[in-house]
Amino acid sequence: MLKLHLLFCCLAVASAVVMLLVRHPMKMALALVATMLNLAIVYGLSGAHVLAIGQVLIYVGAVMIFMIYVVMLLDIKDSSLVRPLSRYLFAAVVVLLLIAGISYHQLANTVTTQTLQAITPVGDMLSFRQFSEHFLEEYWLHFELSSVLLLVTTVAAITVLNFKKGTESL
Amino acid sequence: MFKFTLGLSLFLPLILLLLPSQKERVVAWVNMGIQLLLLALFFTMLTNSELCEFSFTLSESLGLHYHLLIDEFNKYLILLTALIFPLVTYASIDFIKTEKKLFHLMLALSYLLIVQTFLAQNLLFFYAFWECSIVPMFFIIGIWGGGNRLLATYKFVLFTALGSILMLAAILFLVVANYKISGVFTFELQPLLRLQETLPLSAQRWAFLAFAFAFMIKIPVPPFHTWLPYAHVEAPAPGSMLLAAILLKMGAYGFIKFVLFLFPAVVEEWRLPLMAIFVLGALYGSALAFVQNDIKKIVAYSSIGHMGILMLGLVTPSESAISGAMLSMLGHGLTSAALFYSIGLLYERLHTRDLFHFGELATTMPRFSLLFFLITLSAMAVPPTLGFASEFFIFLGAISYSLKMVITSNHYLFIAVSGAAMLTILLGTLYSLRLVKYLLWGKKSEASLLRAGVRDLNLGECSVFTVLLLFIFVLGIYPQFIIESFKLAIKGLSIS
Amino acid sequence: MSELFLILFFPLVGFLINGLWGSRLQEKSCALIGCAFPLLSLFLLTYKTAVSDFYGVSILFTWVSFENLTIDFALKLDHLSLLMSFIVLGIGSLIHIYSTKYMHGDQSFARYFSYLNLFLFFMLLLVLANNLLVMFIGWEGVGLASYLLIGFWYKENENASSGAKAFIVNRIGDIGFLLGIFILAFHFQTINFDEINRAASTANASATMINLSALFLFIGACGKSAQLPLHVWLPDAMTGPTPVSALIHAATMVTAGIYMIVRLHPLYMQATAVLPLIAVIGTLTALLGALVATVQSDIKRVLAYSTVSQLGYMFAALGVGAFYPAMLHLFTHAFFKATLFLSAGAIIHALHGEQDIYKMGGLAKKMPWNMVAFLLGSLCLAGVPLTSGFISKEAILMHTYSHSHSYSQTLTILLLITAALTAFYISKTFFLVFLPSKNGSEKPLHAIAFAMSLPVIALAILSIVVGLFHIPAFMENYLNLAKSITIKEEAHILIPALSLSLSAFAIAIAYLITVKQIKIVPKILEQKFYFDHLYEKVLLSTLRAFCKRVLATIFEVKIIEAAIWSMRDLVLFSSRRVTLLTNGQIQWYVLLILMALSLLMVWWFYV
Amino acid sequence: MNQVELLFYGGLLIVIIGLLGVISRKNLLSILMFQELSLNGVNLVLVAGSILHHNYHGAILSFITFIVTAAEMAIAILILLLLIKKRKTLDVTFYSELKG
Repeated sequence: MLKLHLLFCCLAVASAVVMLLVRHPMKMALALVATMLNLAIVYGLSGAHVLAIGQVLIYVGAVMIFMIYVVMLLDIKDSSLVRPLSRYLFAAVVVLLLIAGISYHQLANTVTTQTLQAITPVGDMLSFRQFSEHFLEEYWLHFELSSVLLLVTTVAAITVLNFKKGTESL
Repeated sequence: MFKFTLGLSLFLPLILLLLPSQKERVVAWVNMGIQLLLLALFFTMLTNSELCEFSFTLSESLGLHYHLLIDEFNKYLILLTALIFPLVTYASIDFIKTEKKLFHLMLALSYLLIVQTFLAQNLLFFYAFWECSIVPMFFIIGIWGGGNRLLATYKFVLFTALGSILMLAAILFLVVANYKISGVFTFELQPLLRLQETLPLSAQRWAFLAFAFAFMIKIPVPPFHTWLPYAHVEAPAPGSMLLAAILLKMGAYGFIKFVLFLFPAVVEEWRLPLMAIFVLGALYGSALAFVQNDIKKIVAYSSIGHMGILMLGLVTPSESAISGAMLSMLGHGLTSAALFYSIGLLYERLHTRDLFHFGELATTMPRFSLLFFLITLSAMAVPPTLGFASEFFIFLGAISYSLKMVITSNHYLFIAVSGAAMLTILLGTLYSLRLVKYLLWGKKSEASLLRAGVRDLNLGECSVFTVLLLFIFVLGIYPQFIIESFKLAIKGLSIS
Repeated sequence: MSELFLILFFPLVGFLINGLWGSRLQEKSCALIGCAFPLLSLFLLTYKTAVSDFYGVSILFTWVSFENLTIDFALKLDHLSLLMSFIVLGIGSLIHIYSTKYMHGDQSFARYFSYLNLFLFFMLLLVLANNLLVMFIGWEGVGLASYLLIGFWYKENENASSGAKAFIVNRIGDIGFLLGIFILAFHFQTINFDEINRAASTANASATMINLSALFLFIGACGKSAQLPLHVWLPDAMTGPTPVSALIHAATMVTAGIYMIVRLHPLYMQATAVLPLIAVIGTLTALLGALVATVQSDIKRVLAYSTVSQLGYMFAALGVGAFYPAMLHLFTHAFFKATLFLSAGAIIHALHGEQDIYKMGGLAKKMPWNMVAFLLGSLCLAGVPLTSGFISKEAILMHTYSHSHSYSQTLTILLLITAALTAFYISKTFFLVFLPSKNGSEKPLHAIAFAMSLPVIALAILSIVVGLFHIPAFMENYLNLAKSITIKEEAHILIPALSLSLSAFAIAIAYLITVKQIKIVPKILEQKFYFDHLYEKVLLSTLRAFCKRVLATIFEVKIIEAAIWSMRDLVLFSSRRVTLLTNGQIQWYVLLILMALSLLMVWWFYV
Repeated sequence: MNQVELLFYGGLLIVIIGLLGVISRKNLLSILMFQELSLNGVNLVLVAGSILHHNYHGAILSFITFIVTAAEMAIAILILLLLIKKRKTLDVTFYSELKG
């Protein structure tokens, strides 16, 4: 079980690294899709089935498709592709290493091995049925609010588009 | 009686607000009428010497009491304010041409704020009114001022505001220290007075520096004085009368109330440097007054000189010096108000402030020159005037204190300092005589030849001068009844 | 006692009437008021002293009372102040009468008389004072009145500036006077004359305090009585009208210094260190005054410098402790110097304002009465026997001679030389003015009114009479001042002989010089020992330059203003640096956020 | 090393890579993608947390993050389109008018 987990996690990280190295946005988009799918598998393996489905459906299905459309449709050749790396790369690496180091150190302290032994196996806590029960029982308000958020986003998109055409309808 | 007077002075701006703004003369006369009434009320109240106190607690826990009290120190300053303001209002009737109603409103507002500053016994209220009293002055100089009045106003406001921020910090420090030591959180002055025994000397030193810095800017003591010449040159005549006569005294009054009373140990320890600073400042001010060509600048620098000597009087621990300083507050207030009024009159007629554009005023304006000459007498501290009486007492106190120091601890520096202070009399004579020579005597300079028709003073203007001169000469000849009332006040300062 | 204040306030009333309503009254009534009040107070004074025993102290009110010092506004009349007030009021009234005619036609006639009355009021205040403060008020008031009177014709700038010069030099002296008062007030806890004198002679008075206060009071006296360092103002004070010079700069004001020292003579007796200084300065001034007077061409300047030198005489007398001879000389000098000034005024008036003695001549026949008066006055000044000048000068010389100090012999010799010089320049002036000579102007003389010549003659007679009928002896025990020197017996014959021969010799030379029109003017004398140069060019201009260049520009602008503006620049500079931080790059902002996050994490977990 | 630890470190690594990408790349689109990547990393850490503490709150939060990301991506792409329409370039360094 652990080995599978390890495999797919490494695959996810590897595709993230690939994403870093690759220059063209289309290749980056595909690498991103790969990481997301690997993550979906990891979720599945660790018992969070809803999340896995969600990841595949929402992230890969909706967001990445939208992203790929944009990459295909626009296909702009401009300076950002010729010299992709910005001036702050070196500083960014230093800072991020620092942050990574500290958080790794802190994580290592908190998630010590004994606490791990104490936890019982996940079982079907995150299974489809139990998850959706808890979700709609306790977090129904958040669910409704997120639907409102989606509505607002669509309305915003439409108005911006209309505005773009120059009509002062609203 | 006290409540009624305070109430009236509080509602004076409101009354003016209601008046129609077209009828400027009505506004002017109403303003002056009420101020005269207030003068009468204050006078009657102070002469029958019943204790005037008014206290209203805003919040017990914070120790904020709106506590007003007339004591020996601010009694005569209130009278001075009450006397100067009607004169300033009268002067502003013909000096201020535009926005008359707003000007009278500003005057009423500053009247209210200055009286409250003198009366406030609560440190926070004192600070609040101290800050607010700059605001009307800001507008008076800013709106009706001369050429580059903006620079002058900003300099004036920034200087005083900077100083008083430090004072606020010191006040809060004191209150917190008092709370830590005695567990009572109060802004009242009386409880804070007991702090001088409990608070460690080093803490007292810092608080002393903050307070002293704020008051030294206001007094002004060089090197913090550069705002005064700007403010005076740009301010309209009533504005600079007000500034010179009363606002400078607030600095000195604050120094007595909040430095001499709160930190006597520190004052005792740093007496020599303080005296040296004030005397050097006085010499510096008088020396500069001697070389200015703008008559308003001469008078502005001269008031720095006089205030320096006044502060020397305050710092010397002898009864005659401190009562001399209190007298000099009145003396300098009256003299500088009269001087600025006369300069305003000259500017009104000849539209110039350059010393060499005048001449032979003795023939063209005989009444003005007589009154102006009598005023410069008081500025030069010539005997029968109040200027002489106050400086005589200050120097008497300073010299006898330094002689005592020479005898007891053969400390010769005090004699050097008070000796140097005596030179200000000579410098004072030099610049006053130079002013009189170029203004009154001599040939009519070609510039002023053009305006042949210079009219002499009318009855109203003369009456302003005569009122001021009356007080200058009467108090000069008979200062005893004021000195008498200071006697018990000075006991409070535990002077040897 | 309150009549004393009446005497004092009559001139003040005269001043107020003339001052306020003078311009409305015509000349005659102004003159009347101007002369009436001094005469009234003179009459009241004589009547009172003759009738009842008027002496004693009368207090009007307490000026101020601290717990260890009370000063009250009190007047005191005793023999000394009676004598001085007689001089002041007597000569003052005569000069008032004289100036009614002298100032005839001047359009600010009333203003002149109001100033004169003001001067009399302050002089009386000074003379009748019971404590040092009232004397100081009179002292400054007299300086103020002399400032107004010197600058009376203020049209020319030069008069106003010489008036200002007089007032400033007096003020320098007054600072010394004030310091003296403070030291006395500190040490004796009182400033009344008799209390100070009594306390000074007791044992517990510390010598340094007495010497210090005596020194500073002497500086005040120098300022007022024009002694060496502070004498520059007296010759320039001649720009005022001549009666003013006669009253103020000859008879009354300049003697205030001597009167003050005589009033405090017990204190000065104790001040052993200061007396020699007074003697030396007095003699030097006498010598300098006489030397410079010999070369002056303006008649009033000659008399002014002679006043300076005669005052030097009086101070020399005070220096050796001869208080009575000094008072006597003051008394006689007041009369004959006033005569000289008034007759000089008459001459100037007659010659339509001509003041240069080399341009005058042959006035003996045209103005006989004036000539007689001037002759009498100059005889007294020269110290010719049987005149009052001779008696008082001899008294001083004998006292200096028999003074028991090493330097007193040299002082006497110097004073004898000055006596000779005095005789020389006054006779030179007399011969030049009155002996017939070719360069006299032929213009018809301005008629001299009787009211002008009456005071001149009266004063001439008085100056002679005062010397004769052993009035000096009567005055000696009348004033009964402290005497500390016994005259050596040989002095009685040696001194008169010496001074007589010297003055005779000097008069002879003067006659020779005027006849032969020799006019030699040594450079240094001509420049009045460069004192004027010292004050004007050196002291005043350096002060003004120092204030203007160093203080006004460097301190005020370069240091203080620069400091303030530099604070403003500091704020501007730092704010410009901070704006560079926001350069619009999104990634820079993300980096900043991450840096902040990392710092925060470090601080959270590890600090 | 066990399952939860793995998830934590993996998630952390992905977040770090995402942030590195955001800063290093100049293309606006790639920045968006990297931002997506770091969000995924955050979700992974959330799930690991919920497993560690044996409750479902973490998982629910990550599910809601899916919704929010979808909404946010819609707006982001839209803005991107507008930018391209206006300046014809996706290079971030050109959009720096809001400087001090």
